[in-house]
Amino acid sequence: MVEGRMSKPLLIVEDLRVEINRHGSIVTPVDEVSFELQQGEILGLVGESGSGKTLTLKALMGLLPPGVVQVGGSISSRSGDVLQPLDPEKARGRIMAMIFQEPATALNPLRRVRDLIAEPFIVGHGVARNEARAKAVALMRAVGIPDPEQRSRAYPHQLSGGLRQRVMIAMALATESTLLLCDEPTTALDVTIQDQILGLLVELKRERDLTLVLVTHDLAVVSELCDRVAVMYAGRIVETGATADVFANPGHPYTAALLAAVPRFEPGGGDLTTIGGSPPDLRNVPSGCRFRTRCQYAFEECATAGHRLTHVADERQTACIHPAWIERGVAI
Amino acid sequence: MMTDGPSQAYESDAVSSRRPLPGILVAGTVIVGVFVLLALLAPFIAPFDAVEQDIPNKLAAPSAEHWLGTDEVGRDVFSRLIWATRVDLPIGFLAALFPMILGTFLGALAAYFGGWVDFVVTRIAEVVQAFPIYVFLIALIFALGPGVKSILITFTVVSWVLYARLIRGEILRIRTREYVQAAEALGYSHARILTRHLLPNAGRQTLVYFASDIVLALITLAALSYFGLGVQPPTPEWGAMVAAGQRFLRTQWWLSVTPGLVIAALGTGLSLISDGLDEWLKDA
Amino acid sequence: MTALLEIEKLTVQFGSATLTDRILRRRARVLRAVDDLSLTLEQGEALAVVGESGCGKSTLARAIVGLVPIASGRVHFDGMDIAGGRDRSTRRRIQMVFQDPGSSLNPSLTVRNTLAEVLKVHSMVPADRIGERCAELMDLVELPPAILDARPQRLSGGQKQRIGIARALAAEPDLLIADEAVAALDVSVQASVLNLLRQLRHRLGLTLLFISHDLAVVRNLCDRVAVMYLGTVVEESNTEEVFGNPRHPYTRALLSAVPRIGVKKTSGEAALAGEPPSPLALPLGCRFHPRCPIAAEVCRIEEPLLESRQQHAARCHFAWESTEPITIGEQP
Amino acid sequence: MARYGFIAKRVAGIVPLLLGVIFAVFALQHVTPGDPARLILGARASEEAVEELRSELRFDDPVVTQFVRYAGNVFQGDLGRSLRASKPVTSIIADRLPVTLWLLGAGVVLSLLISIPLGTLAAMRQAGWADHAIRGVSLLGLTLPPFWVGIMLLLFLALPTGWFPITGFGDTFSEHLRSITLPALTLAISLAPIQIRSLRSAMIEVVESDAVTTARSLGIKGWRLVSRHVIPNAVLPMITLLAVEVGYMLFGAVVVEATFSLPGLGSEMITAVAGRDFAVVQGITLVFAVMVVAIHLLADIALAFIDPRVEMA
Repeated sequence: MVEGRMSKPLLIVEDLRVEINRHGSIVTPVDEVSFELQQGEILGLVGESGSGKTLTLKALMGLLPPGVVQVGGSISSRSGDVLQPLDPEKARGRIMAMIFQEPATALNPLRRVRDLIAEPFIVGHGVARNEARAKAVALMRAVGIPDPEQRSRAYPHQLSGGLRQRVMIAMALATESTLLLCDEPTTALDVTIQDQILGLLVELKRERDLTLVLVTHDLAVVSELCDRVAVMYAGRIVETGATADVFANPGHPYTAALLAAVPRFEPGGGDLTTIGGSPPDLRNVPSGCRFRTRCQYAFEECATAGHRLTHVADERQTACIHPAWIERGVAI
Repeated sequence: MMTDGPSQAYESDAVSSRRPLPGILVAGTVIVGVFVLLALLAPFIAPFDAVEQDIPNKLAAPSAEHWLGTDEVGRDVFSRLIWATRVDLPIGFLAALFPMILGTFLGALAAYFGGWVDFVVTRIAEVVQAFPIYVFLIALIFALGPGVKSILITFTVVSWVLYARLIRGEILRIRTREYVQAAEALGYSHARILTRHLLPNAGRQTLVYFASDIVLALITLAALSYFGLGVQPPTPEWGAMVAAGQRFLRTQWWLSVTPGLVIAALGTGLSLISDGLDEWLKDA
Repeated sequence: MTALLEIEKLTVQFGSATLTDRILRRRARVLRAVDDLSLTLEQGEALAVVGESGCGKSTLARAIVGLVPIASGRVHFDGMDIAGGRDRSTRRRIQMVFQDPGSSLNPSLTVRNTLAEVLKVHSMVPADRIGERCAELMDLVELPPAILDARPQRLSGGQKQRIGIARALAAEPDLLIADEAVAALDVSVQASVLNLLRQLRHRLGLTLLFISHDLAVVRNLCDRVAVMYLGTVVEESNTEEVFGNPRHPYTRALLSAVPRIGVKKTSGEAALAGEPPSPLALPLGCRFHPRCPIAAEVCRIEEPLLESRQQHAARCHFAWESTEPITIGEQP
Repeated sequence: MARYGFIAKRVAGIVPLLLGVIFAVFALQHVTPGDPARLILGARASEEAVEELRSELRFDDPVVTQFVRYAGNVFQGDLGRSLRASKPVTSIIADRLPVTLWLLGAGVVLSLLISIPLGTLAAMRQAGWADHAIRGVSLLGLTLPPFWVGIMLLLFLALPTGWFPITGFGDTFSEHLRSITLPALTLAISLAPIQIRSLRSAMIEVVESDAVTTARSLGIKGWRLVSRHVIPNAVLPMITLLAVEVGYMLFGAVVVEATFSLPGLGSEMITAVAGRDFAVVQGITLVFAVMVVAIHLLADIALAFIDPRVEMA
């Protein structure tokens, strides 16, 4: 459970639980996920494949794929000073929009770029078509697409990956939402293009006072962009806190192991530290802490302890119950 | 901090749990199995001979002796339906098997070697495809004369095209897979790459299509016999039986109705196998 | 050290003049994926080829392995010319590890079939020793022998990648080419595969050509680095030299575009503007000049040569203007 | 624009294809075992008559010469003469073609009226009972021989009610409509199952596609989502399917015409086959092939106008 410590969270997620029912066996790729999103911050949701980070995002958007269902938990959003349950059907395209991983398939191939960007203006704000197209061109300029007038008549397949992702961002901005949920927005892009797009997101956030959730597997991207980070493992958040604090001084053995496994940009090779074993099969997760079977600090109680994020310091929470690790989180 | 254990744990539970066969695949196999048994055991199951006439007892209504009555020359309809399994089932099967063999061979060659081989095969396929293929079948059987042999020849000449296109597309797709490139990097021979690395993986869709193609072949064979171009009387054949019964539709309607139901039953079994295979092989 | 592989003025192209092109007397749409490239690989070293997608690094790998035909140039392997073709025994000596664990193994063969096939075709061991050798290979890549009888779809990404390595090693190659071999893996798995590659290299005395877009990984593993841009090498030297004293503006941009843990991005400024031009229409002069921050008149007219100073080569008119080391993105 | 280039290329490609088609039709008489003239006239005809026919049809010329002559005639609109009816084949085709077109038109429209709602419903209620029922019925429908379906309609609709004529095409428009109803329904029943199955999977694929998810994430919903994002993308495979299905459709038409004794090209073809009327069989086969080629071409042109990506092909 999360106790709100900071003022004015924009979004509160409590005990989110998502299930997949496949051939009669039920797996829970997102389990007991709770976090708060503060107005104006960039929150990173980081984890390896299968950690449930993308499904968490899609549950927020109400866009879970067929066969995947949110079975528990609550999501509330703030409007003014009131917190109320979030209805994704109504919130999509009004207060929140999403940026997808694969710009090659995320854009309707049969429509011109200007119509794709103009559509949210028309649908969400009742703008007339010609005016919406003009606004679309202006947005294209704002997201750094060269020759926007000419490019606005192009079809998505005629653009490069980087430009397509800029179009995607323009579409999200056209909804005039202030909350952007980004699902691995730069994973499909080259490093110099990634650099541009991440820069664009930083700029846009500042100019338009946006709040961002960034789902990624890349710890370095989180470190570059995110104010706060939530680390996910096997469907659960195991640690949250200010990014710099968490990365400098991880409060959960999994976070620490993950950080140690990343090849650093420092001279000299040498063996990387690895995590023994592999992430659990979601059909058969260990009891208690799900990381305990791979954790060298695990002790008896890890097998029975319930999942619970404990505050160890301001803005710092960890799910680890080992005293030494709680100690580490506090000792900043 | 943490050391590298003997790498990732082996997902032993995943290995032992083989995926169950889809229910529809089992159901389809049972249905088709029954027909295969009927064909094999026809002499023991069928109460009467297939061709022996009994004119005085013609067009009899269903009775305890003749479960489905008798036809216009007094032959037992129930027995003829069973005996016809020996005709329709193997011809339908072969009329899909031969084109599959030819089409797979040509399609695989075209896709693997490309160049002029591909050019020639694709052009011929285009011409054959320009015809409504089953109408072309009628024209070809007309040219070759009716009978089982020309049916098998024409089916092969006409419907190999679908198999060739299918396998060609699959192989072109799979050729870019890294395991095929690895095989090339290892210097494997063309024959080995084709037979061990390409065909087993490209052939899944072909297998699915093969099962449904037998249905098409069965229906087409029945239609040809209905026109009098297929299996010639007095050999029992379902389509021909429908045609013969059509004259007596007002009075002995069962003569036309029952063979159609039998075709539909066998067809359903095969379609279930096709859909079941598709489901089973999809994410294998 | 002696050179195991010498590449001189290698060109690989896709597409050729079609009949219609010839009739219409128009320029054929030929894509030069590798353009006039020279590179030497010493016995026992690990050379990285880095660059962004479309720079031709994968094509280079495929040309060396013999999977794509060579348009012109010389490729000498252990003294033999292999540009025009090679016999089976030479082919065996250059093996490759691929990127995508999902497609790098034949799904219809068990692991044992896959490995035994290599041993049989090349008569690596007597027939009665094949089983034994398969077990040894599994041991080499640190997998339990029980996996030998599994089919690929039952294995995890890391396990598949190890088997891909085992398949290459079964042929006992002299040169191992790894094409983005860890790019598709999760961080923790990536670390263990990188460690494995490093160990194998030293244990078996392998020469390694490591193709990657990930500079951090390269820095961890390789002795020498060649940077590719639009089909050709723009900079090449030993790893510390390239990372610590980059002379080509593209290398510098690439290095500063890489996100790093502990460095926060605060502005929208990108290391490099724009996107690479289409390889179908290379710019005149230096191929990097349209995106280059320091491009001058000469760059638009004259293509620079790969100029070498003290075993550090760069293809830039201004590479050696000043010899002061340029440091990029210093860690705080 | 690039798409016009694509269309021009596609149209140009038709010429060699048509030549191939004409060659295949021409070859029909040469794959026939025995003397074609003897086959045409039958075993009891005199040797002189056979000889006369052979020289009249110039069967003794080299095959290439014969083909060039045949192709030349075809391009001039001469498909030969029917020996039984002693009329030009073209005039027979002109008589019979309208009936077949009626049947095809009505059959396709009916089949779409069945398959579009059912296919959409099945896709929207994926894995629900409606989906299972529709999939079950369409699977069964795939296995029913069309001639048998026709007979069943005669047995259970025409005979008890007397509303529909059992054979023939009638003379007036309303008679045509009554005569065509059951045949068209038969054709529709044999076409709809494939359409339902394809439409269902196409719709599911599109609804679950990234592009539609993106549109939904932007707050686009309801009819706008369906009309701008789902239907246009689902129509592409449907057009391809209709084009591929046309071959099966024409076979269905032949069967249905024969079952209901409709005086169209199909029943004429069966009659001609029984009467060994070579020129008529060849002519009708050729007409059917041209119809297929034309429909494939139309489908490609339609795709080129809907899908901006075709220029890449």
